[in-house]
Amino acid sequence: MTFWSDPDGFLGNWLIHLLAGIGIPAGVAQAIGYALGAAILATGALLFVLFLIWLERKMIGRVQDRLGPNRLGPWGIFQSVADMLKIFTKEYITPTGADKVPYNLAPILTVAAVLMVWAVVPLAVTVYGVDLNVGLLFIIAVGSLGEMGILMAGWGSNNKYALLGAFRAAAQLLSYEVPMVLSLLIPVMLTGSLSMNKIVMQQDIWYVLYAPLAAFIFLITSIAEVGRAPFDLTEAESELVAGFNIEYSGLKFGMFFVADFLHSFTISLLVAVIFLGGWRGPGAETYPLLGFVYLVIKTSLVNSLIIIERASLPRFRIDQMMDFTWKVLTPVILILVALTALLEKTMVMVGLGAWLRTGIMFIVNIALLFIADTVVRGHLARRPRPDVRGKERPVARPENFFSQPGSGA
Amino acid sequence: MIPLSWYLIFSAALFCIGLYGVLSRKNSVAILMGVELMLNSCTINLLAFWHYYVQVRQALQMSPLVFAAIIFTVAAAETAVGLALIISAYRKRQSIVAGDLDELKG
Amino acid sequence: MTTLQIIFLIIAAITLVSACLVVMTRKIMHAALWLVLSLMGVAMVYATLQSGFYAVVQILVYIGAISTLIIFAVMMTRNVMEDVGPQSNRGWGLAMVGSLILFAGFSTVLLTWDKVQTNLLEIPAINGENIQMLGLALVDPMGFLIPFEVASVLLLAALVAAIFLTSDIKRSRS
Amino acid sequence: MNTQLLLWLIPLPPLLAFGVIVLGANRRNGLSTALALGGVGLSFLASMVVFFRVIGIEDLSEHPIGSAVNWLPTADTWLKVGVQIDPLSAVTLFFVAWTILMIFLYSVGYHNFGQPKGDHDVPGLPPHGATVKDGHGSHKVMSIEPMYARFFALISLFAFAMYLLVVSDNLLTLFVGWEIMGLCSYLLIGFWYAKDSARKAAVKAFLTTRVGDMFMMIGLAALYSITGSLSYQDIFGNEAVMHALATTTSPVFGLSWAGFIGLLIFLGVVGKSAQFPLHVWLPDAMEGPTPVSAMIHAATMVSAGVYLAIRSFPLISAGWEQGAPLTVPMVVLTAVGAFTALFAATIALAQNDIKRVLAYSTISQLGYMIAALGMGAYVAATFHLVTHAFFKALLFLGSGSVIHGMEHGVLHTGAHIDPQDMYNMGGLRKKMPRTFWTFLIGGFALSGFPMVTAGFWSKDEILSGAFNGGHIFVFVVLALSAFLTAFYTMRQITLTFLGKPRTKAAEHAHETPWTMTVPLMVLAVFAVSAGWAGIPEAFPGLGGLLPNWFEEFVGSMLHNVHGEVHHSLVPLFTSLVVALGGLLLGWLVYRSVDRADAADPMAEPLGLAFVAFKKKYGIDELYQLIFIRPAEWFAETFTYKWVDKRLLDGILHSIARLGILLGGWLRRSFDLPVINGGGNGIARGTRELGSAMRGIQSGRIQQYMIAAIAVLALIGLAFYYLVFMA
Repeated sequence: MTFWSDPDGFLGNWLIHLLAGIGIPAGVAQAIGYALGAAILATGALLFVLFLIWLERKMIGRVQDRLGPNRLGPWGIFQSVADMLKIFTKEYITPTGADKVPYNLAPILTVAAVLMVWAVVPLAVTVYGVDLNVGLLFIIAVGSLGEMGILMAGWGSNNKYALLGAFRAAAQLLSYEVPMVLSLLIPVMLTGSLSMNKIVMQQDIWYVLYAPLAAFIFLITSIAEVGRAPFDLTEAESELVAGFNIEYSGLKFGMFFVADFLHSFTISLLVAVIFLGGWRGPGAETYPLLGFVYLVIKTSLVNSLIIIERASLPRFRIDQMMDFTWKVLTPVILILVALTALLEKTMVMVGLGAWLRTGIMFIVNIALLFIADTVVRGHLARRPRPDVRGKERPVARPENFFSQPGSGA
Repeated sequence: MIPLSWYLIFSAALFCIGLYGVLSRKNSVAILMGVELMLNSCTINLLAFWHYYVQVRQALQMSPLVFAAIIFTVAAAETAVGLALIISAYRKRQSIVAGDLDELKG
Repeated sequence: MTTLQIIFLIIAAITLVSACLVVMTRKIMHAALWLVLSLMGVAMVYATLQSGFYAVVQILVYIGAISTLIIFAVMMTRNVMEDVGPQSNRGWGLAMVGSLILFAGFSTVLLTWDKVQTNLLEIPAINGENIQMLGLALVDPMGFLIPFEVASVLLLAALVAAIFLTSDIKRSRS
Repeated sequence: MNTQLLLWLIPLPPLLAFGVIVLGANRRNGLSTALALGGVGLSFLASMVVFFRVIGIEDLSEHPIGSAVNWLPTADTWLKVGVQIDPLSAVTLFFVAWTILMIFLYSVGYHNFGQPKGDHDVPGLPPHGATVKDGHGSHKVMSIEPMYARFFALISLFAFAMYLLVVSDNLLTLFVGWEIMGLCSYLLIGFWYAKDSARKAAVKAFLTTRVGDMFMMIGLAALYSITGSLSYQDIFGNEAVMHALATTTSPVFGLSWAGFIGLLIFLGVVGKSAQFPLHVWLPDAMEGPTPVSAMIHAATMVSAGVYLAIRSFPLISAGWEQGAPLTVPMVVLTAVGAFTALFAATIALAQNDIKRVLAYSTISQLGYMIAALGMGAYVAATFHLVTHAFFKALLFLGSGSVIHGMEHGVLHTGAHIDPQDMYNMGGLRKKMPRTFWTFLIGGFALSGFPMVTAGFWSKDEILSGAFNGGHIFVFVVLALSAFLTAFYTMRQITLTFLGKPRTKAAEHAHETPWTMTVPLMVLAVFAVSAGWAGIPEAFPGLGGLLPNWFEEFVGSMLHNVHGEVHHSLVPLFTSLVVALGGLLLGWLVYRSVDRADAADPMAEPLGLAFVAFKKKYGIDELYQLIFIRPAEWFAETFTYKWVDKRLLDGILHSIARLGILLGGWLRRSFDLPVINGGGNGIARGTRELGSAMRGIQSGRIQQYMIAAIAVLALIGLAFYYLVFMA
C-alpha cells in the first residue's frame, strides 16, 4: 500500500503509527486522524477559493473584453490574497437591534453547509471523506442547511431589505431543491444506490450521455441553489442592495463571499462526479491521484461553463424564476424520471446492450427537451402581452421621392 | 453499548419537554415546535426498538423504518397545515396568541 | 462507560438543553433556532442507533423543510419583531407539574422494566438499515404500499390545504 | 160479495176518505165533502146490505158470521183478529149507519158549504159571517168554516172508529176503535182550537175518558191473562170459560174473576158514556161544533160505551139467573145507572144553554140504559139504546139548526148575544117551522109521549123490567127521572119555539136550508117508527099487531138466561102519567116567560136546589179541588220546585261545586308544585348544570391538553397499579 496506490490510507496509517508511538491509544489516534483529515480537506478547499476568485474575475474580464486583475503579481494572482487581507482587517460593524445569535451564526453555517458536501465527495478511488451509503441524500440535506444560514442572516441583521432578501433566497432555494432532487433520481435509479462511490463506480458510461436533460436540469437548479448569475436575486445590487448580507462587514462578509464561490465550485464538482463520471478515466483505478486529476479537469470545465454563463445571462425576475421552476422544470423532470424508469426497465428486460440503451435514452432526452421548449415557447407566445407601445409617431424623414413608402426597395 | 433504557428515557424526557412546551407556550408557533419535539421523541423510541429487535432477532426489520418514514411525512404535513392555519388566523386576528384564539369558547 | 455512551450522553445533553431552551426562551426566533439545534441532536442520536439514512432524512426533512417553514411562519406572524411579556401562559405551573409527573412515571417504568435494560450492540450492516429493502418494502403491494400511498395522499391534501388557507388574495378578489 | 168480506169493507171507506182528505184534499172543500160523504155512504150501504142479509138468519147469536186473520204471533199460536156480525152488533150497526150518514149530510149545511169565505175568519175560530155586496147594498151572510176539509177528515176518522168498534169480533180491535174515538173526540171538541174553552174542554174530555180507559185496559189484560184470548166467541160464547171465570175468585174484595173483570170494564164504560163520577167532560164537550156534539152524545161515542157494557153483560151477570139476586157488578151497574139518571135530569132542569140541556139529558138516558142492564133487562137496554140514538141525534141536530138560525139573526141584527141561550130565543115556531116540528117529535120521543114515539116503548120496557124484576126503589127513581125528563124537554120546547121572540135576533131567525132539515125529517121518522119493532106482546091493545121482532132477535143473545117475563100494568100506567104530567107542567110553567133576562120561573120555588142544579152540584169545582189543584200543586211545586229545583239541581250544583273545589285543590296541591315545579326544576337544573360546565370549554387549547394529560396520568397510574401491582 504505497503512497501512490492509496495515498489516503498510507498517510492515515503513517499518522496513527506516529501518534501510537507517542502513547496515544489507537481509538483516540484514529479520532485525531479523522479530525486532521477533515481539517486538511476544509482548509484546502477554503484556500482553493482564492484561486477561484481570481480565475473568475479573469474570465469575466475576458468575456467583457477586458483584462481583469493583472497588477498584483503575474497575471494578478495575488489580487485575491490582497482582497483577503483587506477583508481580514475590515471592522466588524453589527447593526443595533440585531439578533446576536443568528447574526453571528449565519456566515459560519453557510460556509459549513458548503464544506460538509466535500466530506462525501469521492476525490479518488480510495481518497474520500466517508463512504455514506446515503451520500447523495446527505448532500441535499446539507444544501438545506445552507438555506438555514441565509434565513438567519436575513433575520439577524434586523434590516427590512435583508429580511426580504432572505425570504426571496429561501423561496428560491426551496423551489429549486425540488427539481434538483428529482434530477438526481435518475443516476440513483441507474446505480441503484445513494452512495457517491457507487455512482462513480457505476459510471462506465457517463450518465451525462445517458440522461443529458437530467444533467442539464441538475446544472441549472444547482446554479439556482448557489444563487449565482441568472438566479442571483438574493444579493441583486440593483434591487436589494446585496440582499441578506447587507449588514455584514469584515470577515463575516468575507465568509459569505467565500461560501458563494466555494459553493459554485462544489456544484461543478457534484456535476462532474454524478454525471461526468467523477475520477473515472483511464488508469484511475491504479493511480488514485490520476483519478483526482481527471476529477479536477472535469470540475474546472463545468466551473468555467458556470462562470461564462454568469457573465453572459441577464437576471431573472422573481416571478419568472418561480414560474420557471414550478411550471417548467418540475413537470419536465417528473416526466423524464417516469420515462427513464419505464424505458430502463423495458430495455433491460429486452436485453439491449449498455451503449444501445444509452443512445436511445440520449435521443429520448433530446426529444423531450425539444418538446418542452416548443410547448413553453408556444405558451409564452399566446400569453397576452400588454401592448405598451405608444401611438404611431411620424418618423422624421426627408421628403423626397425615394423615401415614399412603397416606392423604395 | 448503550442500554435501550437510556434511549427510552431520553425520548421520554424529550417528549415531556415538548409537552411542557405545548402546554405552556403562548405563541401558537411555539406550540407547533413543542409538537415537533414530541414527534421526534416518538421516532427515537421507534428506531431504538427497531435497533433492539434487529439485534435480538438477527433479521431484517422493515416495518419500524416504514413507520418512521410515515411519521416524518405526517409531521411535515401537520406542520404545513398548522402553520397555514396560524398564518390565516394571524391575518384575521392580528395575533396568534393561543389564548386569544378562543372563539369556540362555550 | 464506553466512548459511544459518552458521545450519546453529550448528544443527549445538547438535545435536551436545546429542547428546554426551545420551550423557555422569550424570543420566539431563538426558540426556532434552538429547535433546529435539538433536531440536529436527534439526528445524531439516530446516527448512534446506526440508522444513517434516517439521520440524513431527519436533517433533510425537519431542519431543511419543517424548521425553515417554522422560521418562515415566525417571521410572518411577528408584528414589528417585538417579543414582549412572558411567553408562557398562566397554566405553565400546572403544565410543568403535569409533564414532570409524566416523566417521573415514564422513567420509573423504564428503569424498573427489566426487559429494557439490555445494551444495544453493533448490528451487522446486512440486518441493519438496508435502503434497498426499505424501498422495496415501501412499494411492495404485499408490504407497505397502502400506507405509502396514504401518506402521499396525506401530503397532497396538506399541500392543497395550506395553499388554500393562506392564498386569500385570490379568494378575496373573487 | 159474501158477508164476511163486506164486514171487512165496512170500516174501510171512511178511513180512506180521511187519509185522502188529510193528505191531498185539505184545501179543496168540494172534493173533501164528496170524499167524506162518499166514504160514509159506501159503509152505510154495506152495513144496510149486511143488516138485511143477517136479520133473516135464525141462530145468528150461536153462529155469528165473521172471519178472523192471524195478526200477532204469540209464541206458537197466533192472536186472531177479525170481524163478526151477531144480533147485538147488527142492531147497533143499523142505527150507527143511519145516524152517521144523517150527521154527515147535516154538517155539510151546518158549515155553510158554498157560502163565501169569511171577511176576517181565522182558522181555529167559528166563522163570523161575510159581507156580500149585491144589487141592493151589502149585507152580512154566513161564511164558510175556514177548516171545512179538516172537519170532514176528522169525522170520517170518527166514523171509521165507530164502524171498526161495532164490526170487530174481539175486545182488542174494539179497544183500538174505542181509543181512536177518544182521539177524534179530543180533536173534534177542540176543533176551534183558538177558543181557550174549547181547548180546555178537549183536554178534559180526553183525560176523563182516559181514566175510564185505564181501568178497562186492566180488565182486558186480566181477561187475556186468564182466558188467553180476547175474542167474543172464545170467552162469551164458551160455557166452560164463563163457568171458570165465574167460579174462580179474584184477589180483589172476594169478587169472582168475571165479576172483577166486568166491574173494571164497566169503569171504562163509565168513562166513555159519561156516567156519574166521570160525566164532567160531556157538558163541556158542547164547545165543539153541533154535528160533533150530535155524533158524540147521540150516535156513537156514548152508545159505544153502552154497547161494550151490553157486549160484556155475560161477564157482569156471570152466575145470575132470571129472578135471582143480582150479582155484585149488576148491583153496582144498577146503582150507578139509576143515580146518574136522576142526578143528570135534575141538573138539566136549570141549564139555559140549549145544548147543555140535551147533554145532561143524554147522561140521564144513558144512566137509564145502564140501570136496565144492571137489573138484567138486557133487551130493554139495547132497545132503549137504539131508540135513544135516533131521537137524541134528532134533538141535537134540531138544536144545531136552531142555533144556526139564531146566528143568522145575530148576523142580521149585529146584536152581541149568545145564540145558544134559550132565553134569547122564543117564538121560533113561526120562523123555523120544519125545525120546530121535527124538534117537537124528538122532544116527545125523549120524554116518552105514549104510544106514538119510540122513546115511550123503550123507556116503558125498562120501567117494566125494573118493576117486574122487583126493584121497586130503582123503579121509583127511574120514574121520577122520567118525569123530570119530560118536564125539562117541554121547558126547552116552550122557551125556544113557543111564545114570542124575546130578542131582536130571535125575530130575524131564519129557517135553515134543506140540507140541514132533511136529515131532521129522516131522523124524526125513525124516532117514531123505531119503537114499533119492539112492542111487547103483553101490551094491552097493540100487543099482538106487530111481532116483537126486537125481543127475539136480540133476546137470542141471552141464550143462557130464559126466565119468563110476567107482565103487569103498573109500569105502563106510571110511564103514561109521568110523561104527560111532565109535559103539561113544563108548558104551563114556561109559557109566561117573555123577557130575555127574566129569572127562571123555577128559581124561587126550588130556591137553593135550583142554584145547586144550575151550578151542576159543583162537581166540576169539586174535581178541580180534589184532583186538578193537587195534581197541579204536585207538578208545580212538589216535583218542579222541590224535587227538580232543589233536590236534583241542588245535587248537580253541589257536584259541580265539589268538582271545582277538588280541581282547585288538585291544581294547588299537585299540579302546580309537582308537575310545573318539577318541569321548571328540571329546566333550571339543566340550565345551571350547563352554565356550570361552561367553564370547562374555555376555548384555550392548552387547557384541554392539560386536562387530557391529567386524565392520562390518572389512568396510567391506575392501570399501572392494577396490572403491575395486583
